[in-house]
Amino acid sequence: MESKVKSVSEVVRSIPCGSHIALGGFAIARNLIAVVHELIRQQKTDLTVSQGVVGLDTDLLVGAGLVKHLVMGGGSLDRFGPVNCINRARENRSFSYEDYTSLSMCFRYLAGALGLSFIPIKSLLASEILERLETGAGSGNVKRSKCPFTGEEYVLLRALTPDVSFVHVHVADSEGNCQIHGARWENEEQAKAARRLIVMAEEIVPTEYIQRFPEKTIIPGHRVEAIIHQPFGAIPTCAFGCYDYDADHLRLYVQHSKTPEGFTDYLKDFVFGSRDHWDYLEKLGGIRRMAELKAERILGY
Amino acid sequence: MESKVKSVSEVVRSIPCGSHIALGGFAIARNLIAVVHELIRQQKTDLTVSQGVVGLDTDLLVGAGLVKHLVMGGGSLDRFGPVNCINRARENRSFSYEDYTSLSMCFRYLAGALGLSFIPIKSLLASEILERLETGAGSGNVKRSKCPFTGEEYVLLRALTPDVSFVHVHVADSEGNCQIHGARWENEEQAKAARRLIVMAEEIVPTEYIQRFPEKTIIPGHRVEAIIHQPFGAIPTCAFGCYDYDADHLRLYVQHSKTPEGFTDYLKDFVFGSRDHWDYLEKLGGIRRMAELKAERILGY
Amino acid sequence: MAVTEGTRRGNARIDIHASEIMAAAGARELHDGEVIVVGLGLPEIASVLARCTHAPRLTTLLEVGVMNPRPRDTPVGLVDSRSFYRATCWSGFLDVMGMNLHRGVVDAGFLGALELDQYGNINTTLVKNETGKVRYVNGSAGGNDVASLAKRVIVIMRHEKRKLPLAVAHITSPGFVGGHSRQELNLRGGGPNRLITDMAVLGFDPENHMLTVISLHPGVELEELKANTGFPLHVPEEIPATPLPTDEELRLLREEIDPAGTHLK
Amino acid sequence: MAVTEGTRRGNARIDIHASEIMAAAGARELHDGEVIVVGLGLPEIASVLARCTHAPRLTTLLEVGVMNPRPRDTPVGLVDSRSFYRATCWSGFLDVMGMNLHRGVVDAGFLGALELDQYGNINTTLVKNETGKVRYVNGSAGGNDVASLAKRVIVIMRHEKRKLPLAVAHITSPGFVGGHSRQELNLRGGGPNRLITDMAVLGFDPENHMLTVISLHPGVELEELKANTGFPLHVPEEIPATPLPTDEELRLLREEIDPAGTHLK
Repeated sequence: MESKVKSVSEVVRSIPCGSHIALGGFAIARNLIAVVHELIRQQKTDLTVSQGVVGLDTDLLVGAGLVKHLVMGGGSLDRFGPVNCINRARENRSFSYEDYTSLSMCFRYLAGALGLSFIPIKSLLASEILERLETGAGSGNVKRSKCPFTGEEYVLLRALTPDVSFVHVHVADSEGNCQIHGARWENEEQAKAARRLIVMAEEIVPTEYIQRFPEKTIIPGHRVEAIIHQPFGAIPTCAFGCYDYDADHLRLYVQHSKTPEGFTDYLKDFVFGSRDHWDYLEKLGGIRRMAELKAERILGY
Repeated sequence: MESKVKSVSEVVRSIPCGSHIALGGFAIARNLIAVVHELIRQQKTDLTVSQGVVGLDTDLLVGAGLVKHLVMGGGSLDRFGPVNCINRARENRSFSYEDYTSLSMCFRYLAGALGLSFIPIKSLLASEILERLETGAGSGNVKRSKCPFTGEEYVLLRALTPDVSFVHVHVADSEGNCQIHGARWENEEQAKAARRLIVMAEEIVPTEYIQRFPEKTIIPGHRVEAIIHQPFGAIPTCAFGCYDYDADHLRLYVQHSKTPEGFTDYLKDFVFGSRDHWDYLEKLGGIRRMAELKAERILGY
Repeated sequence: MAVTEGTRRGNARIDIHASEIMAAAGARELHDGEVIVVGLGLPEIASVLARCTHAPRLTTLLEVGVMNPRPRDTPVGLVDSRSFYRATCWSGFLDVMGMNLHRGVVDAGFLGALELDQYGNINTTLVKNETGKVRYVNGSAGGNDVASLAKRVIVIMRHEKRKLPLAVAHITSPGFVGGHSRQELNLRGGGPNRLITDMAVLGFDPENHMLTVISLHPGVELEELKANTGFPLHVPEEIPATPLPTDEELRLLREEIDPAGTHLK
Repeated sequence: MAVTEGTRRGNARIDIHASEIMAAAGARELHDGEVIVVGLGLPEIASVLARCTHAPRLTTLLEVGVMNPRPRDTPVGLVDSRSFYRATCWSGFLDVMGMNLHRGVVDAGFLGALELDQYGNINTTLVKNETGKVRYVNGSAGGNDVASLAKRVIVIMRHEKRKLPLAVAHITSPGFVGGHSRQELNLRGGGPNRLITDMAVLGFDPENHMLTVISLHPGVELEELKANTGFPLHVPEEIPATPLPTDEELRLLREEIDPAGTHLK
């Protein structure tokens, strides 16, 4: 049997330019950094990217000019600053985008995960978010309607079914049974809505470990096409129970991303300048720095 | 602060006749036996009962003549036999009922849990289940419609929002944070769809225990109105990890339930003849029998 | 259940039970890497046999929220704790039936039936006796969902005239209703694909969607089959014999999968 | 942030920061047993203060899937692992925002705002400078959902003319849009109920849904308030002073809830 455990470069080679990829990161947590860096190195262009609440991973892709269309529910790098590349792209209209909310993004993925082509919601009404969707790039994905039973006014959302979802998980077995620790935002719905699902795991465990805590299996193996085994794969963002965010590097990133020139330098130094994720981790301080960021057992950070 | 931990008789006194109650049991597992016995002792009449897949608990209520309307997705007592009282009531048209499927019941509860008044589904189409719902008691709860985005044909289901959901859980803390071990069928959706939620817990644990496995909290405390602490509360049905089903008693029940007379004798002997659930457990063999049924740690039965 | 003629194997003469032929036939319908929803009994036996032989990466789902269980003891039902043992995932209907079956990733559904008609419509809701009196039984549970949404449906049941009527008393789970295609019926799933009985393996004609004979179990005569079927069967020129279980399949069934003979009498 | 006049307590003269008055005012808006969705910063500080004083059974939800966390260290964001510590439940958006907020069981939502107008409409999406050039910021995340669905909304923000314009540059989260009732807007949630700033506590007129002054923080003049507001404020005859935090509230805020003064400068 062919193993599902693959290298990030091998997996990214299988992603066609123009794909709709969904990313499981949120602001400064569990971002798909190793995957996004490789997408940039391999210059996968014309991507449609969707993410519940955008973070560093999507900001990198947008800054690198690989994103043609963005579907999101808002986002930032929390206290470290805004997603400068994304905000700049919106100001310069250098790509098209659909701006939703956390719950409407979650519902769009939920519909996709359930095999429903649409789902109703009571958010968005009376807001300019809805007006902009109706008159802009989202016009084909939202529709006002009434409940056939109660007559109540709803917004109907079209299901969101990414070509490929990339989700960071804490542990996975070799078949792709995955478990996530801590809050999961829309990870489950986003993963199960996708046509292809690729996970990036901090640790590969024997199936016997999965069988010991089967109620924690958020993603079952039969849905997973490939597993990327990459410890510290989300650095500089945090992974609860594994490692804290690298505050110094996040500040450095926000400083660079303030200008296109600064961002280009950042890419040169940390992405194009790194052979792979291990090489990148060395640039951040290697094993010594990772040891500092390693999570304490009880606190989880 | 008033404690949420209450006796089953106190809780049942708070249920008005004519209420819509949902039961979390399934066939021969985690049935709300202690609750159902008390509903019978207190003769709570004209009930609407809903359950994903009916089991012994609903069969008892129907046999006792307390059910005016039944909403279900099918069911039996597995290898032990059919739900004789429910099947007899359907044959005699002694109550009204809506017959769905596992998934359509789950979706009706899901819509209720999400605060959606309707949800689409691709089951039921081209079946006589749908025809009977459309022409019978379910006519106001199903409607054929098309997806506004794809034009695909769907059945729209009206949300199911029970007045009270009763769910068996393995552990709960004094605030009502609940954790369930093993398969959960539609427990979560049914619990969160209800206006009032009452749980029957095998064990009360300190909140610190809940905080150790917060990803296992299927029902959060703020949704729970009352907690009934009743070890072996589901006997003779099984509770994974706690105890096995009492096969002897299930056979005895099926034997009795074959005729109205036999069922009346059963009620007299085991329900009306028992002061409370402890007294009932004595009739089944008391602590010695319960020790035999107690689950083995690894197997869970 | 009918017992087939004993067959010669080397020097030994062994009796092979119809249920064992059914289990082996069912197993051969499953391909490696597929995702299936199974009920208990022969469907589960067949899926375990497939996993132990040619389909090690078969994924089995139980509607209540159990994936890939490895029961050590025989469960009496889907929610019998014995069905949970060594599973890789415990969840619920919403995950298994919603995010997998309704999502469209289930390759095959393995169903039993009280009645099945010439178009593969299944009844598990009620029976009518000669006088027309109705007796209700279990109903759908996940049956209608699986029949509506799985890419293909495999039915395993005993071959009796009363269980295979021209038209079922109640269409609980739709096949090719009225001979219509699944598209015409607005159903996503591919519909019934195989019927495995204790006498034969049958399929459905791609044109008129009617039940057709694929193979007869050794020792079963065509006339016997027709006599036990409540509607005219499409019969091809040549009817091959259903392959008997191999020695290894028999060993697995008898020694490892169902040593107690709970389902393989 | 403006520092209020020092006030006499016994013989001691203590300076109380506006942020401390805001936190205490926010805490008083929360009742025991309520379920609230909070963001980080002052809203969280206020909710912790309420729980430590009059509302021990307050339930706090974070949209990402965290219930009742008890952070030991100050988180920088909702998904900072520091926000997960000692929570009673870890789930996700679907549970917190779907099965609680959208289900209608959230009593209050605590929001910040980039801009808020006279009808309580909130903008967190973009800013327009004098030349009309647009600069984008964070967007909604859960803000629009909370504003649409929570039974009532409490906003905490700094009181500046540019942040309180006659009309916001973009209605991210609807209040009483165009002065309409929530029913007219087809919104389930009750809408904005309180605005707590570093100068005053304000509410909304039940008739015309416009912002009205409820109380002025000690040391703040009405003219000063008007001068820092971008639209005409409804002002009652009598404007009471916002109650200062009690000694116990101050002790909790300074010694236990935010000793580092991260949010209470």
